Amino acid sequence: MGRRCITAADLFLPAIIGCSLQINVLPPNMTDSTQIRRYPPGDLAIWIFIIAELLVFGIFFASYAFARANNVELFNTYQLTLDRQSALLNTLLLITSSYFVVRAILSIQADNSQHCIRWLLAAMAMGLMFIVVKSVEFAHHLGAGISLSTNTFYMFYLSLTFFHFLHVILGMVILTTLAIKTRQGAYSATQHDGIESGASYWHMVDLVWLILFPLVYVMR
Amino acid sequence: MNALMKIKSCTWIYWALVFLTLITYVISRAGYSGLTVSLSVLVIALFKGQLIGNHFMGLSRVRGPWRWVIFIWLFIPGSLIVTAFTLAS
Amino acid sequence: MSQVFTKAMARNIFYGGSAFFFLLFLALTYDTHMELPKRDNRENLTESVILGKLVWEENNCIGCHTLMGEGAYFAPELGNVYIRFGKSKDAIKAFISSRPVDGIPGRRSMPQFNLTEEELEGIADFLKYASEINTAGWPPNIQG
Amino acid sequence: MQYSSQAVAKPYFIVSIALFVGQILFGVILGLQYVIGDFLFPEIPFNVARMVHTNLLIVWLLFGFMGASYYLVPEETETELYSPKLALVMFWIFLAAGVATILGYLLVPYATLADITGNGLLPTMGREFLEQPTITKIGIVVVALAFLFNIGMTILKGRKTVVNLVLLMGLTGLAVFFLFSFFNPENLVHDKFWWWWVVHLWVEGVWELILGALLAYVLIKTTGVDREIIEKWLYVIIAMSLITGIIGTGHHYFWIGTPEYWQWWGSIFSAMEPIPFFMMTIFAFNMVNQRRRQHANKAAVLWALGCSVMAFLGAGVWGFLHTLAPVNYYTHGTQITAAHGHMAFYGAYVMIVLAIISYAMPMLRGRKAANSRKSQVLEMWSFWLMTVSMVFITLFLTGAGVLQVYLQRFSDDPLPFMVVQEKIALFYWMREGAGLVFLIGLLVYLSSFFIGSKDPEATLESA
Repeated sequence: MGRRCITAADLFLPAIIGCSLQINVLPPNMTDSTQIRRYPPGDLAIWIFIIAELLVFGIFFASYAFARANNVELFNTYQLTLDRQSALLNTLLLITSSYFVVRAILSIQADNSQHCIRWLLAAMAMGLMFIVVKSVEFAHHLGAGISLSTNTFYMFYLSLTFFHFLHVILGMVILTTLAIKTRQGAYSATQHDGIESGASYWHMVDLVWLILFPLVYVMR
Repeated sequence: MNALMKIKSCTWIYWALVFLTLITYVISRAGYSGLTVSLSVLVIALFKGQLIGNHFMGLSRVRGPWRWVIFIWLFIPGSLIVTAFTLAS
Repeated sequence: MSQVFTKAMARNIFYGGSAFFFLLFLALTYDTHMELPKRDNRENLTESVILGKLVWEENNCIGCHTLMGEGAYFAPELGNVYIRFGKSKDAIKAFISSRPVDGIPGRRSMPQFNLTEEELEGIADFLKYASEINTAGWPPNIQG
Repeated sequence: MQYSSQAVAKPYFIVSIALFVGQILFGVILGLQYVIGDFLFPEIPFNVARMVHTNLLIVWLLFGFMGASYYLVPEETETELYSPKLALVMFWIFLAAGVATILGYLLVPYATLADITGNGLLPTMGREFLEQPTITKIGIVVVALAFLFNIGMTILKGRKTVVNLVLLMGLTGLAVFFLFSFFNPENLVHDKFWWWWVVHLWVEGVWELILGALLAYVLIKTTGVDREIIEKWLYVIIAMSLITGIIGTGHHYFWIGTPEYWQWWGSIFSAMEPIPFFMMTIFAFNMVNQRRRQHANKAAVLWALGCSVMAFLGAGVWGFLHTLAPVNYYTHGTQITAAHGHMAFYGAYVMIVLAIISYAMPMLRGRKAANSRKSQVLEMWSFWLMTVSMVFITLFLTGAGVLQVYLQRFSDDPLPFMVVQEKIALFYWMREGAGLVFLIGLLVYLSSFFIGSKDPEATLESA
């Protein structure tokens, strides 16, 4: 971590989460990226984006729960038409993928970009499988003539999962970019902000699914 | 913490996540339903979310307000969901 | 870590985020157009209704009235006027054609547009067609 | 003024202000027609006056945006404008088209105007805010393209800063989405659906890029804060604007025949639309607090700060008030909408244009940096008069709207529209009063260009 100076981030931190403005000065022996720090890994800009995304999903989840409270019968009935096996599979895929991304970060921190690329590719393979499994599910619903307008349950189910699905695709684009840049030698043990930013985004995609899965598929 | 230990610890977290996911699935397959089951499943999910935030997203090493970003996110929608499910039953 | 918050990342998020949500918007737009035939009463889109819409536009009715809540807030909602007038096209036509040229002293008045019989029929058909579009239960009551 | 071609901005700004005066005069007429129904009837019926009021607003804001671009782009690109001559030619064409259209509205019945301009060939008229004859719309497109060409070529040959790139994107988006105004399907639901692609994607989409770029420019110039920091903010703010604003279009798709899922999508995303406006307020105040130097033009800083606050209140808070579908079910198409529209347009777009005029005009009139102390004091008085009266216009319209919603939509025994209008007339009278104060504020604003113009320039000590 380099020298800290006042950045725009310092200025609107307080606005966003209501903390007081402080300028952090870390002792020189604590500059290793694995040590205590003041900001999450990666670029703060991506974290602002992550917060915005989480906010949307959070409101969507709460909306689902309250809409369900008004139509318990309907939600319970149609929830049974969902494919819980593929949802389980998808959950495991995303968790595994997230784990692989963590390993990729650890590799680059050890300055091993070869391993880093391998872990990234493995993570992308998991992501790709998620996309395939989910597409099969969507194709199944589409074939059954189900759309956003079928009923409130399917409206939420399709909105949430499709919105998340698009995030997986965006995440895949980001992972691809990271893999290419790693291959070009853009990251190293001392400079890997970019890859940590992308990784944080991918974990967010995973995190959202971890709540989505029980909420939409299991809780009744 | 050396590199090997870091790998070990995140692998442990990974297996914990897998295990908790399987528990959720088993509960669902066994056909358990009702408020208590639903809320337990939710609590498991929120806990998993916190594991991701702390260990995969690296927030456990962060001090200060950013430390709580994921926690707050899990807490607020989580409590809204609890409220809605409680009202519905 | 050179900088906590870089301009390059902020820029990427702007481009990526905007493109992402615009694509999502296009997807929803597509879905909307697939659903519309069930809701928009297109089967009753006759020649007369089409003429009526043109008459509606060329006399700037939206400059005073709302239609499904959109327009000016000076005069009553007309999306449901057909129902409010007892489902009578004749009542609508009679109202429009009977407006005094110099208005009603001291009150908001609708101009006399001197519409032909065909145009009157068209506007009445247009308002009937509009009232039969599925607007998700809006307006809340007959008063619009 | 560093570049001589910046001077073309001056006529744009002058016309901008002149049309602003016209807009407010018609606003006062409209306000009176709300309470004295036959005022000026049948010579200027309400629909004509309203059309003049809203169209003048759009046209003078466009003049303002164009003037602002001609002023700031040479400075940002560090090069002369590609073609000042083209800019002047387009100025006269746009002015002639604008004046002819307004005169057309006022002198002949609208149906006759439609007839003589050949609306039957390609019917585009008679839709709210897009009332211009098709030929005028084509003229607007031509002017916009020539303008974009001129600005684009200037940026191409000069320095590319974030401010001018974002501005260019906003202006391009403005031109692109205006093209949807030529699309007028016979199917009413389609018509309404695509109409919002002009109206919403303008004011809650690409115009926010223009707003952000202009605000960033004024702040860079007046505070001396490092460009890097301001540009980061700009990116984050406009990213949030588009992320929330694009799907936020859904809040117009609740009750016009579109599928019901828009009630959820529209509510969720538009509920987040205040965020970028809030960030903008924080941003403006932070930059002014972090300023590295004092600027002698206090008035410009005041407009910029005021803009960020009023945009948040008008667009953010008043928008949020009625954006959630269950609320909007009752408030849709009432005076609540009018209240929001007035404060949002004033706060976001009127004030940013006035901010940039306030910043640029002293230089365009040969000053070094700022007007005399006396002129600035008058200008700041006009700021407070107009802003406070706009707050009251909004509050009175909100009061009228709440009563209207209750009496006409919510109560057990809903009353007819016209009956309700008479019951809430007191609010309209108060609104008219606030409107007159706004007009006085505008006159004070005009006077600030003449009074004190011979006095020496304000310096840091005296300002």
